[in-house]
Amino acid sequence: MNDTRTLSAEPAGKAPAPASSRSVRGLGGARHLGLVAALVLLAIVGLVTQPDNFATSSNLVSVLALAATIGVITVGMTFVIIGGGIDLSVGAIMALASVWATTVATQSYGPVVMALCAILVGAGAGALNGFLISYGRMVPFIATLAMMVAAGGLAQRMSDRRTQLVRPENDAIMALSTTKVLGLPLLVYIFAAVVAAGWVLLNRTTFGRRTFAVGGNPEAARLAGIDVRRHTMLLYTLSGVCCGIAAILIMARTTTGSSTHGNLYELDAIAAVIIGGTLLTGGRGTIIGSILGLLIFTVITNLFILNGLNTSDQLIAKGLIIVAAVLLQRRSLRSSS
Amino acid sequence: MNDTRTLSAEPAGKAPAPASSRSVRGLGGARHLGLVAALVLLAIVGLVTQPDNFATSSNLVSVLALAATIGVITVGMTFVIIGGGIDLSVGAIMALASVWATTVATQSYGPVVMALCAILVGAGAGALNGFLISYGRMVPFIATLAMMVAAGGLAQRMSDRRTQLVRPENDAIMALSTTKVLGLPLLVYIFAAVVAAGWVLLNRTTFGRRTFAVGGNPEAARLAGIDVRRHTMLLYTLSGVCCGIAAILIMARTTTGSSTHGNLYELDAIAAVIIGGTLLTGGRGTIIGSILGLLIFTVITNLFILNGLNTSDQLIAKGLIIVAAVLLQRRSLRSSS
Amino acid sequence: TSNSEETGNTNQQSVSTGGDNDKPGTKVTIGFSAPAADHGWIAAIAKNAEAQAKQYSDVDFKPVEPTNDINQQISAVESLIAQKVGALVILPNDGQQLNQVARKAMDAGIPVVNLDRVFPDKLSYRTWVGGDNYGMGVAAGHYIGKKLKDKGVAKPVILEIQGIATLPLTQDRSKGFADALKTYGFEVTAQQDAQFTVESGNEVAGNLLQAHKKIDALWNHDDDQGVGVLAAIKQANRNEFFMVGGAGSANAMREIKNGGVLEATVTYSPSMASSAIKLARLIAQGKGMADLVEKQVPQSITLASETITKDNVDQYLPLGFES
Amino acid sequence: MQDMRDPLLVMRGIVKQFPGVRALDGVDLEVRAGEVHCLLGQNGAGKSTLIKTLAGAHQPDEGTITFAGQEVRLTGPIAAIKLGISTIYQELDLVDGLSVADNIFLGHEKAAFGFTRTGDTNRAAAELLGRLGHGEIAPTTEVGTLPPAGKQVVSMARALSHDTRLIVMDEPSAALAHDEVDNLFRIVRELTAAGVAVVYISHRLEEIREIGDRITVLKDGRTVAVGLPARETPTREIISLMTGRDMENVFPERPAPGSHDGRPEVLRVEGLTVPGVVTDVSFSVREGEIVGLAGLVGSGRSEILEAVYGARGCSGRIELNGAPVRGISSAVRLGIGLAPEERKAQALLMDQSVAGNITLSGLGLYSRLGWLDRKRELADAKAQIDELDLRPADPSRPIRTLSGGNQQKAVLARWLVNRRKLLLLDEPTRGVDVGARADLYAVIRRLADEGIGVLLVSSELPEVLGLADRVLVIREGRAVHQSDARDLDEHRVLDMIMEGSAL
Ligand SMILES: Nc1ncnc2c1ncn2[C@@H]1O[C@H](COP(=O)(O)OP(=O)(O)OP(=O)(O)O)[C@@H](O)[C@H]1O
Ligand SMILES: Nc1ncnc2c1ncn2[C@@H]1O[C@H](COP(=O)(O)OP(=O)(O)OP(=O)(O)O)[C@@H](O)[C@H]1O
Ligand SMILES: [Mg+2]
Ligand SMILES: [Mg+2]
Repeated sequence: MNDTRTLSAEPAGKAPAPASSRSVRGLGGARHLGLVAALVLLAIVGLVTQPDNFATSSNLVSVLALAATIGVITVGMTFVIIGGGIDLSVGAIMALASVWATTVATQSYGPVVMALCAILVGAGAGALNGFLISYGRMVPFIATLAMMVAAGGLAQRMSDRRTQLVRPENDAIMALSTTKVLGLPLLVYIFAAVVAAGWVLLNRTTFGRRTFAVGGNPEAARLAGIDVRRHTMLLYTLSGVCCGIAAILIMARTTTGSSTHGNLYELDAIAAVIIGGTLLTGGRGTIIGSILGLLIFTVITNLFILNGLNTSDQLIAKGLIIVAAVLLQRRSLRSSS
Repeated sequence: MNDTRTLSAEPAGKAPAPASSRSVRGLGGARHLGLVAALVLLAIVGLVTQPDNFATSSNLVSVLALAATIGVITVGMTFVIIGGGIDLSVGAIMALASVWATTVATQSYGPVVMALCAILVGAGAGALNGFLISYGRMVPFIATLAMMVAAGGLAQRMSDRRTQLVRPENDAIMALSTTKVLGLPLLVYIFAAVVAAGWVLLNRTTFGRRTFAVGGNPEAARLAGIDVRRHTMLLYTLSGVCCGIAAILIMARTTTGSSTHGNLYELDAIAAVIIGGTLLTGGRGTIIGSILGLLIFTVITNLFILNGLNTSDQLIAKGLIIVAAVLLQRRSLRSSS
Repeated sequence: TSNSEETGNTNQQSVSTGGDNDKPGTKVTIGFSAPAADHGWIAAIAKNAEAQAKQYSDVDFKPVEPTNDINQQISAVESLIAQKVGALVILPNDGQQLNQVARKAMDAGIPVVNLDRVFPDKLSYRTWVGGDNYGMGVAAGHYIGKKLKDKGVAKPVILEIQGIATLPLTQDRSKGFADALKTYGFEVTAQQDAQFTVESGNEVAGNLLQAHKKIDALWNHDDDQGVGVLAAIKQANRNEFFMVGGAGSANAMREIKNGGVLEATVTYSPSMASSAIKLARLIAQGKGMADLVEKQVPQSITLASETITKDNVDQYLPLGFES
Repeated sequence: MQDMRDPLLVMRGIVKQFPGVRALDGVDLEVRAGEVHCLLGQNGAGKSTLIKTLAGAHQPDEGTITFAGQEVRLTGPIAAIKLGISTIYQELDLVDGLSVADNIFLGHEKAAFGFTRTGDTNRAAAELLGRLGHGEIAPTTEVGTLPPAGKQVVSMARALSHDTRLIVMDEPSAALAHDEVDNLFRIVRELTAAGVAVVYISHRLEEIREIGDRITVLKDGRTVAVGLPARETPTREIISLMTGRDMENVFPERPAPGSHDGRPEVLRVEGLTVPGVVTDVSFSVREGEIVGLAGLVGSGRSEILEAVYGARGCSGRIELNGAPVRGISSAVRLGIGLAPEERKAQALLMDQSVAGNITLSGLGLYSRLGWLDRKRELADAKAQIDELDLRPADPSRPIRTLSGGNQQKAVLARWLVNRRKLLLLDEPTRGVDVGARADLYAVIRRLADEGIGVLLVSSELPEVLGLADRVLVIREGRAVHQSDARDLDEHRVLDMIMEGSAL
C-alpha cells in the first residue's frame, strides 16, 4: 500500500499528543499544562506574599474544603456540557435540596435520611430538567433557567425564607466537615470520591463514550443506535445528583439549609468547566480540567483574602487573572504541539 | 412582491411558512406566533385579575419604561448571539458606564458629554471584549466573564462603592424619564429607536447578513472573504454601545450612576434572546423575537407587581410560565408548517 | 434559623399599644415595597409589616413584588402611585436611586414613610424611620474596644466581616466601628465583605481565619451570615477570640445565651417595619403619636442600637427575629 | 439458508414526505444476497432518503420493507442494525472528539458491566482497519484530526464492525482518490463473496461498470428502472433514464492547443512552499485557461489552492495580474474565488437560504453604504439557480434541505454572481450527478472562454484530463510534471503520481 501516511495525517493545529504522552492524556497531561502552570504561578504568588499563611496545611485544607461544594457540582456540570447542554439550575437545586433535607419532618428521620433526601430531591429536579430538554425539546438554557427560578422559589416557600439549622441530634451531618481523617475533613474525601467516580464514568465506561458522542454529534449518535433522549435525561439527572451531594456538603459546612445557598454557583461552575478546556458546544472536555479550573478560582479568592485585598480590587484582579490563565493555557497547548 | 421573503432562510428549520404568512414574516409573523400568543394570554390574565389597573395607559407606559433598559441591551445581545458569541459583561459594562458618566469630572461638562461618555465607555469595553475574543482567540464566555468581573470591580473602585447622584444641573438626563411626548416618556422612544435601528442593521444591511454568516459558519464566512475577526470585534463593540445607551436610560430612571446597576441583566437579556428563538449556537435569530421575549418577562413581572404575589410564589410561577411559553411557541411553529 | 418549634409565630413583632390611635379610623390603603426577601432580616421586615397591617381593620395592605433590581422597584412603586394608595412605606434597595420616584409619590400627594435606607431629598418622604447603622458600628466598637482595653491587649487583631459592600448602610456601620475603636487607640486589622448569606459568611470567614493565626476580636455585621461565620470558626477549631454580631436574630441570641465565641450582638431590629406601618396609618389618618405632644407624626425617628450580651439576653430573646 | 436468487431485501411503494417536498413517491427496490446493487439517480432523486428509511433513520410514510423474507418495521437505527443492515452515510456522521476505535464501536461498545474494555476495543478496531488496508490509522487517533478520506475509512470500519448481511454505501468513493477506490472495491468483493449484499450509490458510472451487478434508477422520487444489468446497459440509456434527456458529450469542446500562449497571465506562482506540505511549486494560469492539478489525496493540492487564496501561511510569490496576494481579503479584492473541498464545513451556511448562500461573498455588489438592495440580490441569485439548473429552483428554501449535488452547485454559483478573474475549484463535482456534471463543465468552460483563469483540483483523473487545458502533476507537494492535457492519458498520469511512492 502506498497510501499509508495520507490517511492518518495529523493536522498541525489540533496538536495530537505524541505517543509517549498519550497514556497520561486522559489524566490531564499536556493539555492541562497551562492550567497547572497557572496554579503553580498562583502558588508562587501565595508563597511570596504570605510565606507564613499560604502553604500551611490548615490553609490548604481550607481551600479544598471551600472548593468541595462547587467542586461536586462542577463534576456534574462537566458531564452536562460535554453532552452538549448547560445547567443553570445547579445552585437553586442545591438550595432546594438543602432546604428539603433540613425540614423538621426530614430531620426527624435522622442524618441518613436527610442525605438521601437531598440526593433524591437533586435527582428529581435534574430528571425534570432532562425531561423538559429531551422529551419536551426545550433549549437547555431556558429549561434550566426556568428550573433555577422555580426551584429557588420552592426553596423559599418551603423554608418560609428562613435559614433552617441542622438540629444537634443530626450532627453526623456536621461531622462531615469537622471530623478529620489524616488531617483532611471527610467532605474533602467525598469531593475526591465524586471526582474519581466522575473520571471513571467519563473515561472508562460506555456511558462516558456516549456522552461525548451525544454532545459532539447527536445525529451521529442517534444513527449509531444510541438513545439520545434517554442519555440526555440521565446527564441532567446526574447533574442533579451532584447538586444533592453538594447540598449535603453545604449543610455540613454551614450547619444550615437555606434558599440562599448556591447563589451564582452556576456561573462559577460553568466558568470552571470552560476554563478547564471543555467546549461549550459539547463533545470534548475533561473532568480534571474542570477541577483545575475550579481550584484556580478558589486559590485566587484565598490569596486575595489572605492578602486583605478589598473586593473591588479583587474583582479587577480576578478578571485579569482569568484572561492571563486562558492565554497561558493556549500558549502551552500551542507549544506542546 | 413575493421576493422580499427569500433571502433569510426559514427559522422553523424544516418548515417553510405557507405563502400567505410570508409577507409578515420579516416583521415577525408566524415564527413569533407562539410568543405573541403567550403575551396575549398574559394580557388576558392581567385584564381578568386586575381589570382596573392592568390596561391603563399609565401601567403600559410603566411596563415599557421598565423594559427599555434591558431592551436596549437585548438588541446588542441578539447581534452577539446570532454572531455565534455571548456577552456576560453587559450588566457590568452598563454599571461602569453609568458610574463613569456620573463622576464629578464628567458631570462638570454637562449632560451631552455624560451621555457621550457612557456610550464611549461602553464601546471601549465592548471593543476590548471583541479584541480578546477575535484576536486573543478567547472563548466568548470566558472573555466576557472576565470583563464582567473586572468592569464590576472597576465600577466599584471608581465610585468608591457609593451611589453617585446625577447633579441637578444635569437634569436633562433625568428629563429622558420624566418628559413625555404623546404620553410616553422619551426613554421609550430611545428604546424604540434602538430596536428599529437594530432591526434594519440586521435585516437590511451587509453587516447583518455577515453577522448571520459569521455565526452560522465562521470558516465558510472566512473563505467567502469576510473579515471574521474584524466583524467579531464590531459585534462586541455594538453590544458595548448598547450597554452605554442603557446606562443613559438607567441614569435617567434612577437619577444615579452605581456599580450595582445591571446586576444579572446578562441573564435576563440572554434569556429573552433565546426565548425569542435565537439559537445559542449562532447563525439564526431575530430582533423582534428577542424583544417579544423580553416583553413577556416584563409583563410577568408587572402582573406579579399588580397582584402583589409573594416572592416565592412569583418565582415558582415564573418558572412555569417560561416553560409554558416555550412549549406554546414550539407548538405554534409546528402547526404553522 | 428556625425550626418548627419556634415558628409557632410568637415573634412577629406586631404590637398594638397605641392608646386611642389604634381604634379604627378612616380607611387607608398602604402600599409597601421592599427588596427581595432572600435574607432573614428583610424577610422579617416584610413579615412584620404585613402582620402589623393585619392588626388594623381600617388598613388595606398592598405589598408589591419585592426585587433586588432597582429598575423593577421603581416600576413597582410607580404602579402603587398609579393605584392612588393612601400612603407608601418604602424600603428602597438604594435610597438615592429610588429618590426620584418617591418624590413623584410625594408630589402626587401620597405620603411616603421611608424605612431604613434613607432618601437623600427630604421632599421625597414625609417621615423616615430606621435603625442607626453608624450607631451599630459604634456599639460594636465600644464593646470590643472596652473589653480588649480591660484585658490589656496591646496591639489587638480585630477583624470585620461586612455585609454587602456596595450598600451605604455597610459603609456607615464600618465607619462607626472604626470611629469607636479609635477612641481606644485600636484599628481594624482586616476587613472583608460578604453577601448577607450564610454561605458567603462561611466562605469569607473560612479564608479570613487562615490569614490570621491569632485573632482577638471579630465583628460580623449581620447575624444571618453569622451562622456561616460561626460554622467556619467551629470548623477551623478556633476559640482564642470573641465575636460580636449584628442585627439581633433569635439564633444569635441563643448562641450568646449558650456561651461561646459569640459574646454579643448589636441590634438593628426589623421591628422598625411594624412601626413604619403604624406611622403610615397615622399620617394618612392625620393623627399624631399618642405619647408625644405634637399633633403630627415626627419627621424622622432613629431607633437606638442596643447591645445584647449574656447579661441581658433573656430580656431581648422574645424580640429576636428568626433569620 | 436463503437461495441466492431470492431477494434479501424488498422495498415496495416507499413514500416519504418532507415539508414541501415528496422526496420518495413510491419507490421499489430489490436486493439479492451477494450482489452489488447500484442505486443511480440525479442529485435530489431520493437515493439518500431511501437508504435512510432502510437504515431506520427516517420513518417512511407508506410502503413495506421485507428483509430475509420477513416484513419488518424499522423503528430506529438500532432495529436496522440488529437485523444486519449497516449503513455508510453520505454526510460522514462521526464524532470528531472521540478516537477512531470509539467511533467504530459507538453504540455497541466492547464493555463489561458498562466499563469499556479499551484494549479489546483498540485491538478489534486495528484489526478492522487492517482488513480495510489502512493499518496505519492508529485506533487511538482522534477522528477530528483525520483527513476526509481517513474518516471515510473509519465509517467503513464502523459498518463492518456489525455482523451485517446488507451494507449500504452512500457515495463512499466521493472522498476517495483513485487508488483508494481500488481498495474499496477489493473490500466490496470480499463482502459479496461472503454472501453479503451491497447497495452502492455513486455518480461515477465507470465505478458502476466495474463493481456493480444490477442497477436501480431513481428519478424524482420514483423507481424508473429495476434490475438492469450493470455492465451491459449502455451509458446513454442510463443517463437518459436518470435525467430524462440524451447527452452526447460530457466534456465541452476545448480550444486548440497553444491558443492561450499569447494571453496575459492571470496568476503567477513562484516558489510556493507551505511548510511540510508543499515544496517549491511554480506555475501560472493564463486568461481563459483551465489548469488542472492531478495528484493523490494528500499530495498537497488543496494546500496550493488555499495558499493562492491567501488562506494559509506560505512562502513564495503569488501574484494576480501582477499584484501580490496577501491574505483572503486581498485575494477576494483582487478577484480570486475559492470553491473549497468540504462544502458543509467550509462553504455553506446551513441555516440560510439558497440565495443567501449564493450571494454571500458578493454582498458588496448589492449594497451602497452597507444598505442591501435585496431585489437585485435576489434576481441575481435566481439567475444563477436557473443557469446551473439548481433544484428545487426556489431561492428561499433553506440550503440544508437540498441534496448534496445541488448544494455544490450553490457553492459554485457564489463565484458566478461575484465575477472573478481567477477561480480556484477544489473537487467541484464531488457528489454531483452526471447530468449536472456536464452542466458544470460547460459552465466552467464558458467562464474560461470569457477570459477567466481556472485552477482545478480533482481526484477524478478523467475530469482533470477532459476539462483542463494544461495539467500540473503534484506528488508529495512538488510539481513533477507539467504539460498540455491532450498530451497525457490516465495511465501516464497515474504512473507519474505514484512513481516512487509505490512499495
Ligand atoms: N430533511 C429534509 N427536509 C426536507 N427536504 C429534504 C430533507 N432531506 C432531503 N430532502 C429533499 O428530498 C429530496 C431527496 O434528497 P436526497 O438527499 O435523498 O437526494 P439524493 O438522491 O441522495 O441526492 P444526491 O445525489 O445529491 O445525494 C431532495 O429534494 C431534498 O431536497
Ligand atoms: N489543517 C491541516 N493541518 C495540517 N496538515 C493538513 C491539514 N489539512 C490537510 N493536511 C495534510 O496536508 C497534506 C496535503 O493535504 P491536501 O488536502 O492538500 O491534499 P490534496 O492533494 O488536496 O488531497 P485531497 O484530494 O484530499 O484534497 C495531507 O497530508 C493532509 O493530511
Ligand atoms: Mg444523497
Ligand atoms: Mg484536498
